[in-house]
This record gives sequence, structure tokens and C-alpha cells, in this order.
Amino acid sequence: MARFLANRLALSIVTLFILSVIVFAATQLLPGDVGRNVLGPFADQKSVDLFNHQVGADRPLLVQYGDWIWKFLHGDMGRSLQYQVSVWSLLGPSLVNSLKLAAEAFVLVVPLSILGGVAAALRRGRLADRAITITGLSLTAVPEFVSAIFLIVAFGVFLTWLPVNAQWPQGTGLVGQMRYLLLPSLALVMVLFGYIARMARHGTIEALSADYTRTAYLNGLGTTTVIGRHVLRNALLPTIAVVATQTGYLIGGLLVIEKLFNYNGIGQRIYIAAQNKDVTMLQSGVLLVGVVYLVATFIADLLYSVLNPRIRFGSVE
Amino acid sequence: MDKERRRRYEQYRASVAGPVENTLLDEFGDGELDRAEFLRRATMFGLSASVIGAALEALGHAPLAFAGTERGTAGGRLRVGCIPPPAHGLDPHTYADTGSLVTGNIAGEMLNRTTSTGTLVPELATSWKSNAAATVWTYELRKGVKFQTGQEMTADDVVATFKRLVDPNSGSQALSAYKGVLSPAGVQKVDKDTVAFHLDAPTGGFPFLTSSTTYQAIILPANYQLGTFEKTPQATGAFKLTSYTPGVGATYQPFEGWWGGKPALDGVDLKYFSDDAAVVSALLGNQIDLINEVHVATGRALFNNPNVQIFSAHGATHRLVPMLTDAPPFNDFRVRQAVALSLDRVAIRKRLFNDLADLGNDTPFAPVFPSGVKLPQRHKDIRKARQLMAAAGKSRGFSVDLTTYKAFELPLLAQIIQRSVKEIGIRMNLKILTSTAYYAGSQLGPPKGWGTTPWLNTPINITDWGGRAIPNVYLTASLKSKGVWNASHYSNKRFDSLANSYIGSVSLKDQRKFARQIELLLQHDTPAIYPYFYFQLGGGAKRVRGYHADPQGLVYLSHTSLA
Amino acid sequence: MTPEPTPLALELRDLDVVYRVRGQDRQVLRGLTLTVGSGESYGLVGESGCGKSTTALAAVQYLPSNGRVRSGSINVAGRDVVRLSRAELRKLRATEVSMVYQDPSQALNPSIKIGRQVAAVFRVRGIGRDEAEERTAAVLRHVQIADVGSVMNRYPHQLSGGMQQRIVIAMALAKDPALLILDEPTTGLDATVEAEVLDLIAQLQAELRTAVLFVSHNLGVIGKMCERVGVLYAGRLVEEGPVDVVLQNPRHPYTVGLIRCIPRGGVRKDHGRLDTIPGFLPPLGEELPGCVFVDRCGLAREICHTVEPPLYQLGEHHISRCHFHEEAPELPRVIPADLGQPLPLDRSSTALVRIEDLEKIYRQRGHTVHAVSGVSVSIWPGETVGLVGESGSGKTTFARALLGLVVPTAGTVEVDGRVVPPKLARRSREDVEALQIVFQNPDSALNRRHTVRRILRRALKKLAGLTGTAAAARLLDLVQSVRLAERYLTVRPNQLSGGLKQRVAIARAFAGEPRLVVCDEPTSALDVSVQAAILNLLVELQVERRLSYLFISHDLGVVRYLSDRIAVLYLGRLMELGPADVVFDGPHHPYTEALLSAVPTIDGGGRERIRLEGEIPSAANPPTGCVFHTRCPRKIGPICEQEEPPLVTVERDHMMRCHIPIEELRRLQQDKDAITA
Amino acid sequence: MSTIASPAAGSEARIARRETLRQLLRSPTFLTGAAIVGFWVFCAVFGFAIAPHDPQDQSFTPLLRPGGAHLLGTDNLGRDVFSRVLVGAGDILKVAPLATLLGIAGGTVIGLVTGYFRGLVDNVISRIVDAWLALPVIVIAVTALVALGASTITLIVVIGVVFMPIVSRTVRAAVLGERQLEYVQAARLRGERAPYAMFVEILPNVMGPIIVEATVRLGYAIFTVAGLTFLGFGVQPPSPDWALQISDGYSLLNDTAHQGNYWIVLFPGMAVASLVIGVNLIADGISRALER
Repeated sequence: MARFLANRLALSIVTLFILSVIVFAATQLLPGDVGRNVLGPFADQKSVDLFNHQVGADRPLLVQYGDWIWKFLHGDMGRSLQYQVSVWSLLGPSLVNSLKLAAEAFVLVVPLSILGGVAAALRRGRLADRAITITGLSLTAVPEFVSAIFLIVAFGVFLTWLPVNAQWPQGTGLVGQMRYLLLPSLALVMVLFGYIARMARHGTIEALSADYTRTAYLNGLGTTTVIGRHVLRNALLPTIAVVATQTGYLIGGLLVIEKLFNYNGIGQRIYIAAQNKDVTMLQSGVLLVGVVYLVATFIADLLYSVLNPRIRFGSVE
Repeated sequence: MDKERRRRYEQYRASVAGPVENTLLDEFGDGELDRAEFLRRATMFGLSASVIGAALEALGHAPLAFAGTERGTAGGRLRVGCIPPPAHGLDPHTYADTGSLVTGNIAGEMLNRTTSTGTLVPELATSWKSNAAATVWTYELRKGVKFQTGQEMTADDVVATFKRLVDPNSGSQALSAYKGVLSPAGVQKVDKDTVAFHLDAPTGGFPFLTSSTTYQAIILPANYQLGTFEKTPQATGAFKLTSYTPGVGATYQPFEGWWGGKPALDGVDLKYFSDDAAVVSALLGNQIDLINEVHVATGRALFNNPNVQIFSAHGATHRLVPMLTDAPPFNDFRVRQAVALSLDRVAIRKRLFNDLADLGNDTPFAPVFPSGVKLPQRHKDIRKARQLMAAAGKSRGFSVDLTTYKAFELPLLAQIIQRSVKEIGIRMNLKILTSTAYYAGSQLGPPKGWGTTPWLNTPINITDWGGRAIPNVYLTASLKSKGVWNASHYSNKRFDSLANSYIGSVSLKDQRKFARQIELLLQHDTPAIYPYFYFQLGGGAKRVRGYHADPQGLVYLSHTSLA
Repeated sequence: MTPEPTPLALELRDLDVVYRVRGQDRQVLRGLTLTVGSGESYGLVGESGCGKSTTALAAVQYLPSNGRVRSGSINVAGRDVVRLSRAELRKLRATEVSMVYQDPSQALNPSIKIGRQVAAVFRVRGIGRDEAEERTAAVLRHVQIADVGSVMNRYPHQLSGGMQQRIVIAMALAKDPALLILDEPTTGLDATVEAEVLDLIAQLQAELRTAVLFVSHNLGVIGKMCERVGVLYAGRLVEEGPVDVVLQNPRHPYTVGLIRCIPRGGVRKDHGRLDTIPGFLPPLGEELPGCVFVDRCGLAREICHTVEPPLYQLGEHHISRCHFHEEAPELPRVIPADLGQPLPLDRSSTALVRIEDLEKIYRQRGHTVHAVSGVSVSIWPGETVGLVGESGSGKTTFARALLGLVVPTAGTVEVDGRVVPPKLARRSREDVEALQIVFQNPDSALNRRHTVRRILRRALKKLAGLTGTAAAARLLDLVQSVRLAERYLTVRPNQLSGGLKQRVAIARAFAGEPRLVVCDEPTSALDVSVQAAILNLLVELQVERRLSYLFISHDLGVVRYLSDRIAVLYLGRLMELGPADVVFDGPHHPYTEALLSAVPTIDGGGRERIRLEGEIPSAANPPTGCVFHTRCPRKIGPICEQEEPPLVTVERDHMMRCHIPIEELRRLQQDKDAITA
Repeated sequence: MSTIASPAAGSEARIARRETLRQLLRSPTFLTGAAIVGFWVFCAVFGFAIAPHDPQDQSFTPLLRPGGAHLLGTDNLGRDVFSRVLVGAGDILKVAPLATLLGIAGGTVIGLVTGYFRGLVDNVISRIVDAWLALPVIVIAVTALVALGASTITLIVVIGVVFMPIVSRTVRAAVLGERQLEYVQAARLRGERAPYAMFVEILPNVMGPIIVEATVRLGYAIFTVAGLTFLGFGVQPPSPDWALQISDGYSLLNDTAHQGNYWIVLFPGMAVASLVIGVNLIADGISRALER
């Protein structure tokens, strides 16, 4: 297992490096001169040049890249061109916010959708299966901006049960924060439920038709035991990977949700940085999302290998 | 009127008042000014409250009732929703967007302030007056004003602030207001409590340019360090900016050393929004108490809601539809007139603003400007528009791109214009950009002097223009030849000289004389369409007291309280 | 007769099983009646698709969701399983009936430790945790697992296939069932492992007197394991009787055909052709009013098409469902026995292909794996060299290196005395054309999206350089030479049966003028009747074209039938190389000896089983000295552990890698034969 | 149950291909999906002819409730919502399929190359693909659209490019499975070059997964275009595009006194959802038919 994980870790690091190159190269494509973008159209060319020199935008690209990465690795993401404060002071809290939202969404959707998926698999082809599958499919098909809007209007404006803005006032406790995050989480649950449930259903069906399940049944084990002990564990392994791949979307991909719920997540930060050509913020923000994604997939690999003895104990080719 | 009052009034006219003040008092006496306009102009010329009161009484008007702001019970923190968030840092002289000016102006103060009715009230200056030619304006500063750092405000601080505001190399966003009016050398200290502004050209409405109309003109200490506004409280206002998180919000605490005493609120929590619906929902969901700016198009819910009060200020805020006068297809004034005549402005006002706007008449003289002259209102006239198109040889119409960006009602207006001009054969494609893209690119330089930015270089576009207390900037920046924001590339010598004459006029009579000529000229040439001047609207919970909408969109909370 | 007779372990009466496919019931089992007495072992044999597995699954009420018992009854240990409630069924499964099926790696839950999985069988019967664990250890010992404690703590994937199957058998026997169903339990296992598992089953059965239903396609295995045998065809039992009787004196044409297809008893290609069964199994669910075998039967007459033959009692317990069962033994041959004899070989000329010191080392997860170590073989024109060895012995790697599909680490390949480049891409068209292959699995060897014509045309273009009319003409020759009807040219491979597909694959290899064709288990995916036809074809082509084969197979009967010489590989090393008869008849290398003894044959008896100890060592970490010493039953001492014996010529054309002198081997092996004879 | 499937496979293989199609035409899932998508395609093409009003006509009373002359009410500019919903698929049905096509084409080439060559080429490209996948789609799309400016072409290119790595993964997995099959070695053994092996031998065999992936991607493309349009980077006014209608109208939902003007958002929202559901149902139907 250590070997497997070391391998995965090495791959992640290589991936991260390539990611950083992509991000850096992509931000160079943004039109306009850094200094001009920051100082505005009326600034003197001399002050623009001076600014470019101060922030180092006039150095060769390779040097700029090296400097950026070196500092990034040391936790220094530079200063936001737009706000003139340290990038981390803005990205940090936004990242924490995004993680909180993602966590709440996961806490709600994972048990729910696994339950749904397994239930559907066990009643495969029957009414309950159809109902769960079609509900999931329909929910997934509703764009998040539509579902979010209706959630806001229904629960926030008409019923006023839940706060419509996800950003809690200062000093709100954990439970209070969860209340504030409930509506956007629900919107995410709607998006993700069908997807994860589908995976869980598929995994369960596969496990149900596996020979070892037949062995278990033919050994006279009851349905509950067979499902609990033999099916679920093997069925849920692929689900873990799926959940992990969704973190990329949940951290950084929630632009619309964050906008609608006025939530200070990292997605909005990156979006605003892109719009305002705040290159330092954009680069570090996108890379940070990449890091989180890779960490999440790594954790998923870890979890996967812990749950899957074939990886935990040596080879499977 | 008692004798004493009368005596002081006469004494004032005889000794203190210069020709400018006396002309004003005469115009009022002759009935050329109504009461509201007299007040606006009296405050502009720095007449003190007692003189104004005396003049009103002398001429048989009801006495003055100034600043009788209703006060709720003291205490409580006000939660303000601000849309959109500041786009840049918070150095006051760089304010160019709503988010920053709202954030900075809760803490900062100017020499004087424009009220929601268009009068000027003293703030950090107690009085101001000009010479007869309106070329030198002298301001007496309020004594005992402290910065939030503790140091006392003097003329040096004011001079330093204004020098920065008019310095072309400082990145000041107030340059457009001061261009051709004030240069760094003209800002002079007279003594510790007096500052004089020596203008480049006579400007009758100058006091408005030092007021909140120029929201960059927040007075800061002479030793102000750039980039420190959001870190160290150092303005003079009732509230100190104690924390600021870009894109998220800001908090304010009362400033104990405020010259005006103790504010009613315990503090202010400002929260930024980037989505119209989100901020409206927040107010309806009782997560905020006040919204800096609401729009009928996106905030309809607030206008129908019994728990919400709408704050409204007539203003000159408008949408400008400039047409490039130096390139086909709009290089023929008849085509431009035809486009203007295709719009049903009454219907547009109803549809987009629920009538909370003044109709535009294709001149920058908004109805709130007293200097303007009421020409006959332009209405939809398709027959005439078609004739004009035919006369211009364009009876078959043409294709053209209309460029604007996604904000407020602009896309809706664009669609309405597109639909309207279809009737006269113009096939209009819409290009709706993001605001960044719309204002991106250079604004200065070759080939024509307006750089490459879409908003100054597209055949026809829609741009939002902020309110001003006087129309000077509209004339100089957007219409005069080579004006920095002349999106029509309009160039007319007669207009240029008329605009100069208008700006240099002190008396309303003269102003009106030139204004009438300008308006006639612009209606004929129609370099741009002014479809409407909409009211600056704010929304708040019923418990907010003592708040008034500001024509420039500022949020002034020093006298606001919560019930 | 005891007053209270023990109930039959399994009793099927007039069993009809149908599968619902696309809204229609398709009959799979047709009035199947069979019984397995208490303690009896019954073999059910037939080609794929005849309903063997369905019978097994029906017996435990585990038909797939679209299958159901339409009529008839199934009694297990005296209880009608069709009518049992869920709880009763569970109880029955927990105590009375066990099942072991193919591929043990799938039958065990990959994420549960062995100990817990086996213990669950006890736990379900209400046995406490500790006792269950003890009994688990006991039952594992019973299936001859040496290191029980450590095995219990392992996961299935950490065990070899043979071990896994032992675990499954242990689980099956743990409940001391009345009936044990074995469904192809050793298919896919290596011969030596298969032999061990079969031995184990036989021993346990003798010991526990459990009734066994043994399902297999392999007549040899059935012959070895069972007392009675039933032959199933198209869901119907066509012949049943004691194993010896049925195998020696079959009385149904199908059984006769099946037995004739198998190369056995030392039969070789120069002795004559194998017989085959023509035609195909009728489609699933087809209405068969007469005899189910009528379409493929050499004896079929009018009556066979219309009248379902009754069960003819031929003797005690021997029954046949054939109107003409008396004639069955004289069933006319489909293929004449004497078709062109192979030409004599001339090994004095230059070898066609000479492989010198071929070595292939893989790097895998930080280990070096010697897949092939220094193998040298020469093949002369017209010769067939058989390559045998267990899985992992390097057979396939050797062949692929020869073809250039993998680049060898060291060693050379010569064609006509000329060294050819190791990389396929570097080889000339002539070299590519000269060395061709027929793969094991025709399903994957043919592109299923291309028509047969397209596959062959492309091969003609690339290998023979033919296009246009020349190619069209050659194409017809080609399909004729592999006995493929012309109409198949327009179809895609998935519309062909396995045998026809393999003919297309052979045609493709013969599109040019191949000099040597590697046959990598070309018949192991096919039923025996089809296998015989393919083997015949290969021989015919060889006679016609005088080309050489490198024939890889695990089926020693097939290898012997086809090969002139045999090469035996073990852990990438050549252990023995010699003329087929010599290698088969001995004296042979101890490993070859063990391999040969592991194969169950229809003829029964034969050699005594040579038991091989332990597992096949990993090629990543081969044993010191003689690589075979860890399992060698004839190990003579420390020299075997320390010194790798050289490959030496022990007699004319016969090379061997063993420390034991040939004469000693001859003596040892003759003694043994003498004992059993 | 391979042992049971095999008798059927042998004899009925003849009809297997036609059977896939027949199964598709008999699958209620596929048919429902095809009907929904077909309906919207029909509306996109002929909508202007069948709509009761000109979708751009602003002459009606704004914000009328559903019913009467306006089946689904009118919007804030006084346009007929029903007419706009009917024709609202036009742009998205142009952009999404073209973007999908681009993504599938590019992804297929990448997947074939990485799956076929393995080794260094695969390692390098796969790492780039991994890195690419670590980026949230919407963020890359928005950044690219900011950089390149929003237009239909950039929209198609951006979404297509963003999809390529995702598609390439699916294709690569399928190619890896195929590559081990002997027919590929057989091709090499008659001297075929790599492009032939990839595109002529392997590609037809991985078309199944590619088709499934294409339908799934199409669903996501519609989703993405709608999301970008909502954010202002996608389809531009005055197109009666659904997401644009929602984007223009959702702020009116707050109006509790006027039933939230729900019809302006609800119906276009349902339309988008139905289109995505339709595409997903087709994807489901196809994958089941091919899985068989």
C-alpha cells in the first residue's frame, strides 16, 4: 500500500507541476498590460512602467514563473493587484468557506444518495428503482441556478424559514453557520444526488451479481447479511472515487451558487479576479483549487486503499 | 420679519455680499428663481443660513427649516448591503465605482455636501464665496475638526488633498470633474483655516465640485500614505472604517472625536453583493437593513412590499446612447435624429422604471438642473423618423452593432432600442459585454484620441453616467470636441464656445441663455440620445430613520438611526 | 434395503427450465430427469450451451432473474426446493447443499479475510464465534492447507488459484452437505494444480461420502471423478450410465462423436485425422419435435426428425435416447482418417528458424522478472514444435519475442540463417510475412467491426502485396483452403461461431506465404468437436505448404497429436526438448513426468499421479539451483538446490536439464510403470 | 452469467447489431428522451412559425400572469413567455452539439494516442490531462471567455477544449481494453503503422463508449452553456435563450406580492431541465443497448 500511495503522491506532484505551468501560461493570455489594468486608462505610461517594474511584470516569463512557484511553495502568494493586499488574506478565508459549504453538501448528499442508490439497486427494475433513478436524473438535469433560485424564493423569501444569503454574520457558531449554508447545500444536493446515487446503484448491482455474492447466498446467509457484509463494501468503493472527483467542482466550481447566495467562496474570488485581470489572485486561486482537488483525490486513493485489501496488501495488476 | 433680521440682511448685502450674491438675491427677488432653486444656488454661493433665512422672510417665504432630521432611539448597528463590491483599493482619489465610494464615504467627509434636494450644506468648510468673475473661490474651514488619527485638520490637509485630486499623475478619478477648472497650482492655503481655489476658467458651480458630488474629494491628512485608507482610520467622519475584507464587507465603529457629536448608530456593517436579486432577497429576508442602490428592473419586489421604504432622489444619473458622428452610418445627423425619434420614451420609462425617472430630451440638461430650459419633449414619431432616414438616403436601413454591458437595465434597454429601430429599418445586433470588457482597452491615444476601448469607439452603445449636481462634466467630457469621454466623437466649434460660455456664467439668466442654445443645437445634431434621467433609489427596512437617498449614490449615515 | 431409505441427494424429475429472452420463453432444459444417490458421484457432461450450468443452478434455486422452472420437480435431500419458503431455502443452503464453481478468485469476497468468510458458514448455523473459528481452522486443515493460521488472516487475492479453490471447497464441505455441486471446478487451473484439486475432491468424497454432481465439459475429468455419467445435449439427457460403460461403449451418436474428437492414446497426426461432429448446437429455445441431435447425426433417418426417441434401457443403469443406438458404435466417420501424410523431415539442412539464447526480462514494480531465460530452439521446415508448460512458464513471451511483438532483452532470432531485427517495425515485409500467428481467442483476434472480406483483403495487401483482381482471386483460394464458405466473406466475426472465426484467423495468417506459424493455444477456447476440425485443418495446411508450427498448448493430448518435437518450459527455462514420442514415453524430466501424470484421460488408469509439492514459484524470485527443486518429487540432494543443471543432450535429439542421469531416470520411471501396470 | 449467455450469443449473433437498434427503438427510456429532444429541435427550427406571438414583440402588457392570450404569461418587457420558451432552444442547440462534437473529436484523438502508445507519450499527456481535470470547468471557461471575449465561436471552442481531457479519459480506458486484444497485434504482425491501427482497427471498436460519452457530454454541454449564459458569458440578448430568460427574470422572483412572477423563470427552467433530461435519457438508452 505504501508503494501504491507513494506512487500516487509522486504522480500528484507531477500533475501539480504541470497544472502550475498551465495556469501560469493561461493567465499570460489574458489581454492587457498588468500595470494598465491596475492603474486604469488615465495613468501615465511612466507610472505604468514603474508599476510593472515594482510587481515584476517586466521580467522574463520564466523568471516570473519561477518566482511565483517558489513563493507559492513557501506559502506566499503575493499581493492582489486589484486590492493591494496579500492574496492569501483573501483566498484563505474564501477557501475555508468553500470547504465548509462542500462539507455540508457532502454530509447531506453522501448518505442520502448512497441510501437511494443501494435501495434502487435492491429493487432493480421495480417502481422504487424507477422512482429513485428518475428523480435523481431529473434533479441532476435542473441547472443549479434554476434550483438555487427556487430554493431561495421558496424558503428564504416566501416562507422565510432559512437565510437567503449564505454568508453568516460575524460570531455565528457552527450550528448557526450550518443553518446559513443549508440552502446552498440543498441546491448542491439536488445537483449531486442523482450522480452519486447512480454510482452507488451501479456498484451495488455489480456486487449483487458477483460470484462471491452467490457464494454468500448459497451458503445460506440471509439477505441483510449478504448486503451488509458482502455487497455494500464492494459496491461503495467506486463511489468514493466519484465523490472525490466532485471536490474539484465543489471547491471552485460553484460560481453560480456562490453568486446567488452571496457567499464568499473561492469560486467567486477567482471569477472576480479573472474579470478584473487580477493575475496574481487568479493564478494562485486556480492553483489552490487544483491543490485541493489533488489532495482530495489523494485522500480518496488513501481511503480506497484502506478499504480495498487488494491494494492494501500488495499487487493487483 | 423683525427689524434685527432685516438689518443684518441689508448689512450683508451692502458689505459682505459680492456681485454674485447680490445677483442671486436680486434674481430671487425678481421671481426668476423659485424657492427651491434659490436655496440650491444660495447654498452654492455659500450664503449662511441666517442670510438665506432673512432673504426668504424678506421676500415673504416661509422660514427655513434646516436639517431637522428625525431621530430614532440611539443605538443598534445598521446592516447595509452594498452592490457591487469595490473593484479596487480604497484610496479615495481613485474611486471610480459604486462599491468603493460607498465604502469610503461612510467614513469620509468633504468640504461641503450636496443634499438629496440639491442644496449644499457646509461640512468641513463652514462657508465659501467667490469673486465676481467666479474664478477664485475662498473656503473657510470648520475649526476643531479632528481626523480619526487624532490630529487636527488644517488648511494644509485640504490643500494636500486637493492637489492630489487634480494631479494628472496621481491616478485621480476626479480629473474629469476638474479638467479645465482647477490645476494643482490653483490650490492655495490662505491661512490655517482658509483655502483659496484659483480656477483655470470661471466656474459658477464650483462649490458643487468640492462637495459630495465629487465623491473622491474626501479630506485626508496631509501626511496620508497611499494604500492605508482601509488599514488605518484617518478620515474625519462619524464612523471609522475598522475592518475591510475585499469582496466580503466592512465594519465601522463610531468616531468619538467627530466634530458633529456622537452618531446615533452603534456602528455599521457593510456587506457586499454582486447580484441584484441576492441583495433584494437579503433585505426581504431581514439579513440587511439598507441597500445603497436599487433598480426598478431588478428590485421590483421592494416596490410592492409594505415592509420596505424606498428612498428616492431626483438626479441627473442617466444612460447615454452615443452615436459615432465621424463614421457611417451615424455621421448624418438625420439618421441620429431618426433613431432618437423611434424611441417611445414614456413607455420605456414606465417599463423600466415604473415612472421613477424623468424623461430625457437628448440634452444633458436634466430636469433637476435649473439652468436648463424646457424644450418641447421629443416623442416617438416613426413617420418623421422614416422621412429623415429617406432624406439621408438610408430608407432601406442598415445593419449596425449596439454595444453595451450586462448591468442594471442596460440589456433590457438595448433590446428595446433594437426593437424600436427595427421600425425604421435598422437591423441592430446586440453585443452585450461584461463591464470589464466594455471599459477595457485604452481610452487615450491614437487613432482618434479615444484609444481602443469599446465604450468610446463603437458605432452606437449604451453607457451609464453618474449623477452630477451641475451639467458641466457632461458638456466638457462627453460632448466638447476632444472631450475625454466623447463617445460620439462629436466635434462642433459652436457647441464648444457655447459650453465655455455656459460654464463661465454666474447668473442663472446667463446660464439659461446659453443652455437654451446648447439644447437646441444638441437636439438638432443629436450626437447622443438621453432617453431618461432616473431617480437614485435606495431601499431600506421600515425601522431605518433619518436616511436620504443621495443623487450620487453615496450612503451618508452620520444622521441615520434605527427605530 | 434398510427400512428407512436415505433420501436421494438430488432428484430431478421432468425438469423444464426456460429463460425469458426478449419477451419469449426459451427452453433450456427439456424434461430432464436424473438422480444422484446418497454418497454417489454423478458427472454431467456436454459441450458449452447444452444446459449443464443451468441444471446446477436450478438445483440450488439460483437461476438468473429471467430463468424459471416451468415444470417438473427438483428434490434436494428429499425436499422440493421449488416449493420451499425463503427461510427454508436458506436453511437448506446453509446445511444440505454446497456449490463450487469455476474461477475461485471470483467466488470469494475480495475484501473479507479468508478466516471470516469460512467461519460465516458455521456462524450462519448458529455456532459461536470461537467455535466457528476453531472449526474453520479444522476444515482448512482438512483441505490440506499447511499454514492455516496465516491463511485465515489473508485476503483472497493473496492466495494462488489452487489455494483459493481449496478454500472454496473447504467452505462447501464445512457444512457437511448431503449434496455437493461442482461446476467446472478446475477449468482454468493449470494441469498440475487441477490434478491436485481433483485428488483432493476425490479423497474428501471418499472420506465424507458426500453425494457429488460434477459438471464438466472434460470427459477425462468426469471419467476420473465419477461413478455415473450423464451426457447432456440441448437440454436433454441423451445417454446415461456407469462411467466405464459410457466411455468405453457409448451408445449415443453424440457421445460417440465426442469421444472420437479427442486426440488420445498417443494418436499422432501421421496416424490419421481426427473425426469431428458436423454442424452446430440448435439455438436456445428452438422447437425440437424429434431427436435433439438429428441435425448433426450421421445415423439420422426420417423417424429421427419427427419422433422423439424414448429412453432405451441398454443394460443395468445404461440408457440411451437414440432410435438406432445399436448402430451408434459404428457411426460413420465424417472425416476420412487418411488424408495426406506429412512429409518426412530433414533436420540436416539449415533450420528455418533458429532462436538462440533468447532472454526477456521485465521490470515490474521494482522487481526483475525473468520471463524467458536463455532459451534456444531451432525449427526446421515442415516441423511442428510443441511448447508446453504451466502458466507463467514463459511460453507466450517466448513466442511473442520470436514474432517481434516484444523486444527480447538478449538473444537472436534467425530465419534461414539470417538474423532478423528484434523489433517488428524494423523487419522487412518478407520477414513479417514469414512469421505469423494464430491466437488463442478468435473473438478478440478478429476485429469485430470489420467484415471477413475486409480482414482478409487487408492481410493480402499487407502480407502478400496483392490488390485488385489478384487479391480477389487469391481471397477465394484462401477461404477455400481453410474450408470457409464464400458466403461468410460479407459477415462480421461476431456472426460466426468460434470454429469459423478461428478459420478466418488461420486464413489471415496464411494470407502471405508464412514459413512458421505460431499457434498459441488455438483450440483451447473451442469445444472438442470444433477443436478436432481445427487441428485437422492445421495438419492439412502443413502438408500442403510444408510450413512449420510452433504449437503452444496446455493440452498434452493435442500437443502430442500435432508435434514432431516437444519443448518443455518451466519458469522461463527450457527443461526438456526432444522428439514427441521420446518426451512422452520417457524417460523424461521429472517435471515433464509430473505434467503428464496430471492429465486425466478418458482411457482411465494410466500413470500414477506424481504429486507436486507447493506452488509454482514466482518468476520474479526463482529458486536457486534447479528452479524445479522446490517441487521436484525426485530431488536427489543439496546439489539440486545449489547448482543449476545444464541443458545437455542425453540421447539423440533429446536434451534435458536435470542432475539425475538419464539411465537413473529411466530406471525410476520404469519401476513406477511396472508397479501400476 | 456468461455460461448462460453464451448459447444465445453463438446462434443469435447474426441479429445482434440490428438487435441493438431494435432494442433502442423498443427502450422506453431512449424513446422518451428522443421524443423530448426531438420536440425541442423541432421547436428550434420551426418555432418562429408555430409560436402564437413574435418572441421579440414587446407590445404586450408586462408581467401578465399565465392564462388567457398568454399561456405562460408575459415578461418584464411585455414579451410572450410561451413563444419565447418555444423558440428558446435555438442557440443552445447550436452551441452545445458543436462544442460536444469538438470535444469528442479532440478527446478521441488524445485518448487513442495515449491509450495506444502508452509509455512516455501516455505518461506526459495523461499528466497534462490530470492537471487539466483538476480545474473546475466553469472557472476555465469563464477565464477563457474573459480573455477571448464572448462569442458563439469562442463559446464552442472553449467548451469543446474543456471537454477534451474528460473525453480522452473515457476513450483511453476503452482503447486500453481494446489494445490488449489480439487483433491489434495481428495488425502489427502484418506491418500496419500506428495510425492505421488506431483509427481503422481500434476506433470502430470503441465507438460504443464514444457515442455514450458524446450523449453524456451533450447533456453537460447544455448545462455549461446555460450556466455561462446565466453568468453573462454565453448566449447573448436578445436571443430568447432559456438561460438568458432566467438570467433576465430571476430577480423578479422576490416579488412576493406578485406570486414572484414565477412564470418568467419557471417555464424556461423546466424547458432547460427537460432538454437535459431528454439528452440524459438518450444517453442512458444507448449505453444500455450497447452494454447488452
